[in-house]
Amino acid sequence: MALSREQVAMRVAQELQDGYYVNLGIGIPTLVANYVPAGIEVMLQSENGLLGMGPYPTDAELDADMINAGKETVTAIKGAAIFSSAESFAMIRGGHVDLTVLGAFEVDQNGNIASWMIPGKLIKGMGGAMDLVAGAQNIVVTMTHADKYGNSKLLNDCTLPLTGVGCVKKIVTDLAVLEVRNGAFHLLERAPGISIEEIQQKTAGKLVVDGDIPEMAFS
Amino acid sequence: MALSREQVAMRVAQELQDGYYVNLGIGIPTLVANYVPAGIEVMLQSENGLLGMGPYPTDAELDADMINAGKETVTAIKGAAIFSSAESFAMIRGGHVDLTVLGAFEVDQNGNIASWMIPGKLIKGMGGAMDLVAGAQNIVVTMTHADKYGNSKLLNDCTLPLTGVGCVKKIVTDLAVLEVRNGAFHLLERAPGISIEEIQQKTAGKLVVDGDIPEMAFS
Amino acid sequence: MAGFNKVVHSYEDAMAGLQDGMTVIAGGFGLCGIPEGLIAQIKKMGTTDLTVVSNNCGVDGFGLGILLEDRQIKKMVASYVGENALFEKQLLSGELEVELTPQGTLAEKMRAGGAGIPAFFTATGYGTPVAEGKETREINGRHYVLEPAITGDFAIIRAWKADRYGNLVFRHTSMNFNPMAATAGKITVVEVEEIVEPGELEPSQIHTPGIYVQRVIKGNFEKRIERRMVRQD
Amino acid sequence: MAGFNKVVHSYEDAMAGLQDGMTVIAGGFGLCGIPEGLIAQIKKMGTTDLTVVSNNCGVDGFGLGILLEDRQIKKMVASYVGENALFEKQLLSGELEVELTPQGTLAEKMRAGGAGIPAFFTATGYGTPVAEGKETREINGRHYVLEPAITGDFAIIRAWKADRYGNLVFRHTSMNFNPMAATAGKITVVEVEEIVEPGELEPSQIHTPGIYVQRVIKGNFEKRIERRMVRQD
Repeated sequence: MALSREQVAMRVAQELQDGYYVNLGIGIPTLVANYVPAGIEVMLQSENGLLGMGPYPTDAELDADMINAGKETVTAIKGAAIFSSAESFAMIRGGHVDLTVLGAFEVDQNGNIASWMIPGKLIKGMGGAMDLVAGAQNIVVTMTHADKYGNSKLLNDCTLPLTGVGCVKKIVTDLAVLEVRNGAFHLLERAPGISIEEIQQKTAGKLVVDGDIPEMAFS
Repeated sequence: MALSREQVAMRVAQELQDGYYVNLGIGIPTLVANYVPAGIEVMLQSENGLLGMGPYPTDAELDADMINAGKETVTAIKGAAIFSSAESFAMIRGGHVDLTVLGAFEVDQNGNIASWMIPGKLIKGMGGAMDLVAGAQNIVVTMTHADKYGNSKLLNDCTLPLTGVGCVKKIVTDLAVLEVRNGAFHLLERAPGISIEEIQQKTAGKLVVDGDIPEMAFS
Repeated sequence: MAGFNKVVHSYEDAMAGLQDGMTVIAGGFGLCGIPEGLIAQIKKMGTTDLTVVSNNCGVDGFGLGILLEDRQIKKMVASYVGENALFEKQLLSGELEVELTPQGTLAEKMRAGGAGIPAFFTATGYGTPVAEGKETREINGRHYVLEPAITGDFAIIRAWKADRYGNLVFRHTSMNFNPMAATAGKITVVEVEEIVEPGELEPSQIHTPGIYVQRVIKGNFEKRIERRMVRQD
Repeated sequence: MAGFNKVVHSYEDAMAGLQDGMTVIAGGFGLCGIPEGLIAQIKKMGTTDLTVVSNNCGVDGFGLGILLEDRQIKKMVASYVGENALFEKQLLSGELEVELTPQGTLAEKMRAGGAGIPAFFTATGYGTPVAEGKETREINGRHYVLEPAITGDFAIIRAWKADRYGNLVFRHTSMNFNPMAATAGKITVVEVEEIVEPGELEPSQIHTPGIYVQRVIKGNFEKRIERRMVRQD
């Protein structure tokens, strides 16, 4: 069965390593913070200028001057640092953030990503997404494998305006985990009960299925 | 009579205006701080990262972590700010410093300055001088009008490697105050008792003498 | 002392000299760290044809959003403008021009403007609509876009504490774009929560040295929260 | 927690991995704010053919100057090297290469290296020997030189206080080049006067966020004064 949003977040959380600095985008990526594996510690970077983002505040802790990149009120952990937007993106652009997790409208087999603009609809802007995909050491994209009409979001070539070029390394969808390499999507894992055929059918871009493809494990 | 070093500094101090941020180079420029006119206040910038440089410390105040750009121990005034070298030169390069006073080996009639290197002698390096002459809103050069052999330091074209191009606005020598404008040195003031003829004779570059040239006033 | 006493006592004095057609750089991220009173003063002045550079354009009825009501903004340079309906309406009707700029590039363009760096290369936006019409270059095997600096006739920012020299300290994440905006204005006006005596701010802990600041005014802030999230503990 | 405990307990561990031919960026201005123990460790290791990037090269017998004694430095990138005789001797004999870089350009090159900006334009050095062989460009009527960023295999810096996450605070003007150097090293090693618990440093008052720092060691510093000047009061 296709994964729930929480399960996608749980699977992404398995990509975390001890000591990682991680930037989590809005939506499913935000949920990843709830599933950090036991025994490892990661530091969350919020691009408005906070390294060491903590949970939402209690009513007593609520402070309008303490927000995250989603403009939500947050807290800072012990050992956090707060800095300017220029410093924040120096970190991001300079490759100091180990992992960025973000959503997307489309990804293609060359690692291009489209996530910020659908022509004809209102243009909201890219925020920090273009800097994040250009700067982080590792980019994991989370999204549904296909849209609500069944159209694949894993394409030969993105059709929407790009956010970044050749930057996506890994994709976690509700159906599969895939690695982008050598101009193809390499299938690594299937969601429990999802067949390779279904993944193949919902992947418009070039899919490489090499050997046995295990089901994702959620311990 | 030719001005003493202190008198040159006194004359340069007349260029200060209330509220100026000023960077003073090593040597005579440093002395300018002793002659800030009554009723005005300036803020001294030291390019190693100090805005609001104060006097030398007392023995009790001495601190190895508190130095100026000449690597001398100093103090900070109330209202000082301390910052990184990148921030310091952001200020300088960005044109936020109102006035830079520095020495030179040569200046030419196009406002070029040579102040950091004499080929054949040891190369010590330019330090912050190239950034200062490229960045400050106003550059005043202090130097003797001629070298010890009587050779003019105010030239048609600098002969030594340049520090900056077309940046010098005003020159205060032991003999005169001159403005650099339209490819010529415009004589503004003479040192007390110094004749226009002597200044002319010791100025190798194009000198413009327009109307009466007053003697410098030291009130 | 007069030369370094940058404190003004009215919003009229704070924004004196602002004229139609000028460029205003504003600090803030969403509604966090915005100079509420200075924005209100611009609305009151009715200045028009402004180019406003800010990460966001407030929301309907608050922050920079109020400058849309009387169509004071001609062009907006921002990274994200998805928070207000009036913005959308004016954009679609062609009354408002927008230049979308990646957030990190926007921050760096302001810093560069203040720091005398007229242009810099960044990988951000290469191969995307952001790079269209811009010079690109391959350096050590990566592709980069040349981005020009931004400066403004005015910068309006918010800080926590200031002294009369204009030295500033920001509070928590309300820092955001404020330090860079401060450096990039010909006239930088700061609205603060508290004015302290010189010497009260530890020199090495000052976020924005006073050299970047021309005017300081004490404000009162609503500090509206855009997305109030709390946990039950 | 292991992943963020960056404190090491020996200079051997602090500089582990340094190899012949590497580039080392060092913080400090003159003898102020230099990582004395890390420099001593490099001398002890005997690593050679180093490219060292630092505003100065210490003095004879102290600071980076001690790395000249056994000819460990192949090339020096600096703005001012006029303080030691051994440097002069090795330079004149051709044993040592020097790339003189204006101080502000050097600071910005380090910052750019850490910030993912591969190159930037600056007016500094236009028309001088510094611009020779470099691309120049006229932008809005002024002439600029394109300067590439600097990064290093190691950065060695000194700070006042650190926590185990590598968050740093610098003391007075010993800050100087240290924050930029910290960002520009693949492995950044910090020698500090004091290690404090996480949370003791106010988040918004941290000069260098720990993300830039890989290793922290507590040092003991001589803090030699280069030009002792005092007034009689």
